[in-house]
Amino acid sequence: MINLALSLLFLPFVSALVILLFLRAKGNLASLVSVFTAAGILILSLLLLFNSQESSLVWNTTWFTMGSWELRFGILLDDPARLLLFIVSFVGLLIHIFSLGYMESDPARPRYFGGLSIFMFSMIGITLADNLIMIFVFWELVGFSSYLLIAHYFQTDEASQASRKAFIVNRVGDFGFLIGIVLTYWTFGTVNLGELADLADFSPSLITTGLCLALACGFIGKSAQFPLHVWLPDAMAGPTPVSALIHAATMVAAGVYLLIRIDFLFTEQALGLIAFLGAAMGLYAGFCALVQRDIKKILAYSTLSQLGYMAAAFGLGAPGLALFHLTTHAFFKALMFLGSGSVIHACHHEQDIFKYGGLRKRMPVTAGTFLIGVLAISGVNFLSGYYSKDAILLWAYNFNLPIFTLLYAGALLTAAYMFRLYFIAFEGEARSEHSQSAKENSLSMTLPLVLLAFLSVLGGYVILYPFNIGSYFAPDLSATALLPHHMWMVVLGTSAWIIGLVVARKLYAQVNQEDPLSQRLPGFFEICQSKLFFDQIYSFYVNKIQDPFCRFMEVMELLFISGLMVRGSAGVTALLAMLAKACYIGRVHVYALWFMLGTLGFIIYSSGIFE
Amino acid sequence: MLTVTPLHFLILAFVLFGIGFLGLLIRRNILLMLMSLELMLNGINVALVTFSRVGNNLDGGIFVFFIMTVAASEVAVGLALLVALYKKRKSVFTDDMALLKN
Amino acid sequence: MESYLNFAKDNLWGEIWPELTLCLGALIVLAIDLFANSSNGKKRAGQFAILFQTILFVFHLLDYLLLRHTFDRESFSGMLKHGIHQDITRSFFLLSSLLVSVLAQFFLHTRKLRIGEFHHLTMVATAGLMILCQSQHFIVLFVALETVAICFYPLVAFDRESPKSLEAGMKYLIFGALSSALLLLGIVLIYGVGVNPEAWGATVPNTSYADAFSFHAVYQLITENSDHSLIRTGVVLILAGIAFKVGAAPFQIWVPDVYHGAPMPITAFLAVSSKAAGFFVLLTLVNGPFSGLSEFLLPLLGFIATFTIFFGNLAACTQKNLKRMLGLSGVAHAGYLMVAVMASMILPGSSDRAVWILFFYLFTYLLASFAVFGVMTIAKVQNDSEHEFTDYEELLRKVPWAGLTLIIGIGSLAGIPPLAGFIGKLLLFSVALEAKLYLSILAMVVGVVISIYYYFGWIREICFHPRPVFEDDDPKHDVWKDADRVGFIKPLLLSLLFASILLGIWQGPLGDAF
Amino acid sequence: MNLNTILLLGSIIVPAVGSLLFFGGFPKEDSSIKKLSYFVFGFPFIASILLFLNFDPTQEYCFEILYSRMGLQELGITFHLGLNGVSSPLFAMAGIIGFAAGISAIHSGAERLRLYLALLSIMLSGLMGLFASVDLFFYYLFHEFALIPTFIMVGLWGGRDRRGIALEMTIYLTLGALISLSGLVALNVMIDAPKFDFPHLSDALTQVSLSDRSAYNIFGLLLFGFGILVALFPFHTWATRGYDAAPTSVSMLHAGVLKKFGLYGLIQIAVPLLPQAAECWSPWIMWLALGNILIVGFVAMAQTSFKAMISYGSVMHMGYCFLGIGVCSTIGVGSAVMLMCAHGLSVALMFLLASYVRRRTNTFEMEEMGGLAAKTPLLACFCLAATLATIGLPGFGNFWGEFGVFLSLGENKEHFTFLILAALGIIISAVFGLRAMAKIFFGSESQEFQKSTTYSSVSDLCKSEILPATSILVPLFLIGIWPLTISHRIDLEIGQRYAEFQSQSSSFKPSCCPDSEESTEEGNTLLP
Amino acid sequence: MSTVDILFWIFATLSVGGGLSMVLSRHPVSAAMFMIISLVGVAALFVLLESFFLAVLQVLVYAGAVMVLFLFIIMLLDVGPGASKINFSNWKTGLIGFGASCLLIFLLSALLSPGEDTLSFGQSWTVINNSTAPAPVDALVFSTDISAFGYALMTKYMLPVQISGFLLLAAMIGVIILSKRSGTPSSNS
Repeated sequence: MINLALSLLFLPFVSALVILLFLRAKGNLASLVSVFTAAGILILSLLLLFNSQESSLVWNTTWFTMGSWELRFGILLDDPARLLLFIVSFVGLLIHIFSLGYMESDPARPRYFGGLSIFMFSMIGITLADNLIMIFVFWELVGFSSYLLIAHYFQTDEASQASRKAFIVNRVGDFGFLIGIVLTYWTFGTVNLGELADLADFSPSLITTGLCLALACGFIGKSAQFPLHVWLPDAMAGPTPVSALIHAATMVAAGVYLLIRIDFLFTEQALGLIAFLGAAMGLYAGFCALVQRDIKKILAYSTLSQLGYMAAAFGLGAPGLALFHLTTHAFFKALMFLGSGSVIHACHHEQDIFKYGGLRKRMPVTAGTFLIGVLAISGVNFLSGYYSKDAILLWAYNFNLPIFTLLYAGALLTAAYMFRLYFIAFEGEARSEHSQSAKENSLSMTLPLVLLAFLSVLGGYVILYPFNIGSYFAPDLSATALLPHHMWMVVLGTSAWIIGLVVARKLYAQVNQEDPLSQRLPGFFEICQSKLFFDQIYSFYVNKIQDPFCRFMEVMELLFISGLMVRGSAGVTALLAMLAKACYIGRVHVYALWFMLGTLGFIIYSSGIFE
Repeated sequence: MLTVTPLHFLILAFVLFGIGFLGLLIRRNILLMLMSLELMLNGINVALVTFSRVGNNLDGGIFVFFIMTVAASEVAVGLALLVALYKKRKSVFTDDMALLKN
Repeated sequence: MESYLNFAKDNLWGEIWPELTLCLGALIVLAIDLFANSSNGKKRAGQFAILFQTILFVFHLLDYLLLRHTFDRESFSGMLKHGIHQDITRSFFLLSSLLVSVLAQFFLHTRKLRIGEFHHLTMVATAGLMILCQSQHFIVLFVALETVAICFYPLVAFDRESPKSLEAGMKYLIFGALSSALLLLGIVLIYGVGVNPEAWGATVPNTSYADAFSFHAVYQLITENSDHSLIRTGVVLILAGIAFKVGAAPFQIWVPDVYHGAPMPITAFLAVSSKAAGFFVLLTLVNGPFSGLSEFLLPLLGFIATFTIFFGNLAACTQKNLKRMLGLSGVAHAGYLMVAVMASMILPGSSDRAVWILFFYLFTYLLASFAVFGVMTIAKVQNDSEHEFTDYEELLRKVPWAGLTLIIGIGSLAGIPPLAGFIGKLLLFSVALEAKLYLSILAMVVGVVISIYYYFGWIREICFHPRPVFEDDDPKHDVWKDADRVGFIKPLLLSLLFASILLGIWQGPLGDAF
Repeated sequence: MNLNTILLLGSIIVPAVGSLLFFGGFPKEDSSIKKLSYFVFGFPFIASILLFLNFDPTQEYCFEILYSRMGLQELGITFHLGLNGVSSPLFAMAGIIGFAAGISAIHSGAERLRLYLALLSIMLSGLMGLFASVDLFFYYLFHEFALIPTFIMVGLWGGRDRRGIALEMTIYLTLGALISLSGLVALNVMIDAPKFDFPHLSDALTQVSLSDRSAYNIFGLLLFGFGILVALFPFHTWATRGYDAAPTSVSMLHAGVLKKFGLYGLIQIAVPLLPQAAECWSPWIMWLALGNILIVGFVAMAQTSFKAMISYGSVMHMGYCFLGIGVCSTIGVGSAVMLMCAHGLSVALMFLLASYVRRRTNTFEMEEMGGLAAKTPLLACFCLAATLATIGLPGFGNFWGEFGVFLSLGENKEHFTFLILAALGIIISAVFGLRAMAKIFFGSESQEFQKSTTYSSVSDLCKSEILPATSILVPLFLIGIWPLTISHRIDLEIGQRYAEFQSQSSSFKPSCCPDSEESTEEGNTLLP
Repeated sequence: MSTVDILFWIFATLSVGGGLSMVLSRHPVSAAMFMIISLVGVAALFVLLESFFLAVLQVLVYAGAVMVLFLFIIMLLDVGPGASKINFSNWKTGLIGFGASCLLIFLLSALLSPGEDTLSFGQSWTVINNSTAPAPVDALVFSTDISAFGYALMTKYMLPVQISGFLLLAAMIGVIILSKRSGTPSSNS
């Protein structure tokens, strides 16, 4: 059992090493190795999922010792872990397969597939880790692999900037996470999740808001929540399958997964704050997405918004719902990203949706599956998004009305911008040469789309999940089922996507190269376009505060330490040395004066004046 | 006036010593500096003889003998140096003897 | 008359056989020089002097190391004292004199100066130094001191064609005479109280020594009357005289000028033997006759040490002339050694560590100084007085062995591990710490750090690429031509280098003493 | 004398003998110079790794060699070599970096290569001896042994303004060395142990009680002396300027290995021998360490030259080691040792790679580079790995050290400020590290670079360049993924030395919660 | 006021006045003459102190030999007042030197003060006339007898006398070195 888990964990690691060390020049072989690794991961994880009959798998071994601190390398395969493992391995495989087609002509395929393998390794590590420090280790590693993959097209300044930004912003989150871990260790004496859960049950007084908020910083960074959300849209500079895998389906969701793993550490206030932040993010991202032109950025903001839903669900005390939404979101968001990848690939890396149009006829499979994704995310009844999102809305409606309001507004926007995307890109007439010449892609790219479309449709039916996988969100879902106002919610939910659809249809059915919103509601458009000036604020901070401060420090260092302290003491020495040198004028009688003064001094000393 | 005591001799000795030192300080002529040195040694000799006489001890007197020997040789060497230097610098003044300086 | 014979009954001339032999050798050298007609014959006088001193040195070492393990004893009515310390100082001076002779042989030959007289004076001076360090009587001390001084005056001015050399001799003479006048005044004051204590309000010591110049008598006098102002003045004046000898502040002022003008081997001789003699005498005095005044003298010595360290190092920093720089660095070394003297006063005992450490330090100083001065001797600088940094540019590349010797010598002077000089400084630190001389240690640390500037500034010139030379500069005289053809000096310097390194790593039985 | 002790002695003597041979001009042909230097630098490498593997953590000192007739009996100086849990990883590190520096020197194409190699092997010999010395005198001696060649090497083969910097560096370091020497000697004199090595000193301390005042003073001397040598905050300017100017191999050995001398001294000598004094000084240590992390970190961000940035970065990370020492707990100090090993390797690697970059672009100015990764993917890979190691990414040894230091800071509530401020360092270092990566390797090629004469001939790493880089990167990586290999021996060693602190720190509140003391104890009973 | 007193004051004035005039005189020859006066004065003081042998030596060695040497050199070098530019190069140094010297004399004289109360020198101021008295066993007693000097030098002070011999030899050789043209024939060219 445990060997299975360990080989699952280290398979991608070995694969990454093999690719990066030996297959740097052999693109085809590297991609095959990577894909087979992903397949192996899926097989192994399925074996693991269906063989583990115990409720959770626990295993560990000493990894690091220092005094009283003993860190153990351990595996904890419990309910949420099973689910995430399944998502990661399944979506991962599909994206690997998709990448085969998408990256076909890229000369740097080995690097790409090596990076994917590293990512798989670190993501599985996060999933299986049994203690916070181990999670932190893999946490940083996913950050690194994300950095690596965003920087895939490193020759462009955009990718180079974006990768750096992603890493550094994540580091800011990790800074809090790190402090949280340290506090946790000294509060509870352990960082092992199982032991922490026991301790938190036993003495709830140990739990403090500060501590759990510090831990939540990790989530904020990785899941790109307010105020550290700025990196995710920029991260779209990477290859599209990467965006699908990392920045939509799995890695950003890992933040939510982290929260779920440590949910017993959270206090009411902290949960409230997270819920509020999440809901606000859901709305804010929706506004941002509404005015984007870049297909991937729209999807990125949509991801932010959906992560906001998950956070809100978690904050409202329904981690199961959060995880459920995570699952369905993984399917349909991966689907849409891959769909956009398919479009981008077909349109020669054109990403502006206003340069598409009419793709439905040329790329029927992509368009169809994409539509399914759009419908799912908009919460169209009986698709997966409907179940997960409306469950969250219902829960919020029953427990916290302000948050519900925010989330509902977000839901309206979601439907609007999603349909906007669909209409502009796939309907109407082709608006550029690229889109005119677009053709449906090969099987390796369409097959994952179809599979994911199935899952996007069916992912909402809990009954379909094997017990081993779906057991974590089952209780929360059944609790939701018992809540009142079901019918009202159906009406509200349905009206939300219908309103969105209608508005989008009205606005965007016929468009040119210009965004119609910019003419109709220019003020609103400007505000949305500005994204509330976050990027400007950050770049103001970096360029106008941080850089001058660094230069100021450099000058201060030169002035005070190199100058005043080092050169200063050298200068004083030099001055005294000049003084001493000035004594040597070569005249005998002046030297004799020294003798005279010395003699006088000696005699005066002997008279005892100085005693 | 008081009766002369050994104290007078000693004070005289120190005065001679001091005058010698003064000569060394203010004179630029090496010849005179050498003479001043001799004067200092003379002062010491006076003191030594006084102490020797008062202490009723001959060692001091004998020391004077050695001091004279040494003084004479020093003067000899010093004058030889002076002559040699004079040949080079055509001067016996310390002002012209300041090649060695910074 | 018979009653006087009592005084002569322990005139044991055998006890000072090395000095006597050395003087005899000096006379023979003079004789050879006198009767030699050719320049080759004159050269032979020098060769004889070197050979003679080598044999004497070896034989002296054998004598006291193997034949007669020395014990403390006195002779000449208590005027001289012989013992292990004295034997070590004798070996020290013999070794130093031998090295001076070897360097001088080369130096005199290349500069075409007189050979016989030089060796004669060196040997007589060495004999005087050896007597000086054994003396237990102020008259002997004075006479020996003056013998040394009278030998040094002409030696410093040896190059009579060089006005600088003559000027240095003149300055040395004037200040030497002045300092001996101060020393004499001090002796006289102590003598005055000693012969007639009641007259000066001093307690009559219960002494068996009737001779007021004798160190024993002075010791008892001072122990009895440690706060008598006449005695105190006498003591500080004697210290002033010795401070001149060792080049300690405020009587250090003559040092760079004299070093600057003196011929190179004599600079080395002054730097090593003369200074060491001063310290040996100082040790004898402060631990012997003046030990009753330790309390009174320590602050004064502490001031002298600190002032000397700072002044020497600071003034050395700005020097462009290497001989002046070395002179001033020697002043700084005198300051360090003064700390050892203080430590020996605080930690009494006849063979206490501080004294051994001082010996060791001086010995390492000897090795390093002769390495440095040796290389400087073989540099064919046009004017012997004007060794500049630029003359040593890239020496390591031009003449590797000389460069290495110079670097090791400078490093040892600077106290860089793993060279002998470092061990000396380490021991000095440890003994100063033991004596709780914290302020002096601070001064030493600062001093050593400052000294790195000029020592390594020189090493920098030796190792690194020279500064760019501009077209309009005069072509430089090649200082290092034929630097390999120096005969016996090369193995000698290399053995000094080897000794400096070896002593830095392995002190072996020598270390037992510390 | 068994094989292990021969290896230990050999790893010191082989480079020394090698340097004598180089000085003496023994191998005439270039090829045999290369062969000899491979042997001279390779032997300590292999020997140190073998010794690392053969190490037996149950003994106090492994592979001991003792020769007591070195002289200076009063000071108790003996020639005493041996390795313990702290020194064996550092010893291995010295061997590894020495090898890499040596190989890079052989292929550096420096003028007067023979002299270069001779000086470098002296340095290596000193470094190997430094960590193998049990006797404190030889510990110091070997340090200087390694230090002196740096002066000459910086002056001869250094970069801009080398003459001045070489002198400044030497003066500064001599000051530090002298202060620490007086501290060591004071310790020796005051404790008056029969031998001047650590075990004897600590034995003697149990009998002689040092007054608080003198312990405080001695610790202060050791702290500031060693602090200057390690580039503790206000005394760091020599390091940043010096490394910037020094030739690659010297920067590698100095920043990587030699600078650990002071920390090693504090950890092995000062803190365990003078625990109370260490407690008193610990606020000083920690504030100054913060200076290193924050102030030097910010200055590093302002650098435009790649090598200068690495220099500042290396000084900045020293702050973490000091913080760990300032905490005075097993976790803190042990992690500091861990970090020392990893930092040494990563910094050496950075300097090595910087020289490779320079070889291709003829400049260190980051503004004049760009897009290098397209031409030299392998170099970019190495550089990325090294940068990430430096900024403490898990998977490299640095992470464990830094994390451990953070963890140790959390133990005491009073250190919370330090924890927060120090943890800011992980962001700072990420900022400047990644900025450098982006400027040099990513983005489009700069015009200066395209115009430069070497542009057309830029090629990826060759074998002789890969070898040293790999030999550093692999151990760094191995420590990172399986830290237990060195952490348990550090733990054993430090655990013994710092047992006293352990008992003291139990009197501290173990957690950040005011009422947590009892509940933690209760909580511990719950653990399996 | 006894004869001795009067003689003391006369000779004290002679020696101090001679010394001062020497220091302050312009012409080297006159300086040398004043010096001789001073030295003779000191010799006379030696007589007053009953050190007749030393007085004789003083006159012979100093006044006779050394000062003649000085005069000889002055004549040889032909340094007259014309050659002497200024005696006090500047008055400041002169003033400092004068002040310092006075301070030195004052300090040294002040040192003697503790003796004044207890000391009555008159008691020990007896004329010693024991020229034939045997020397004591353990100390050399002051004697006016020249033979006492001789015996002491040849017995107790044999070693210093021998050293002085070498001292004189060294001085002689030194003077030769400095005065004679270079000994090696080759350097004559």
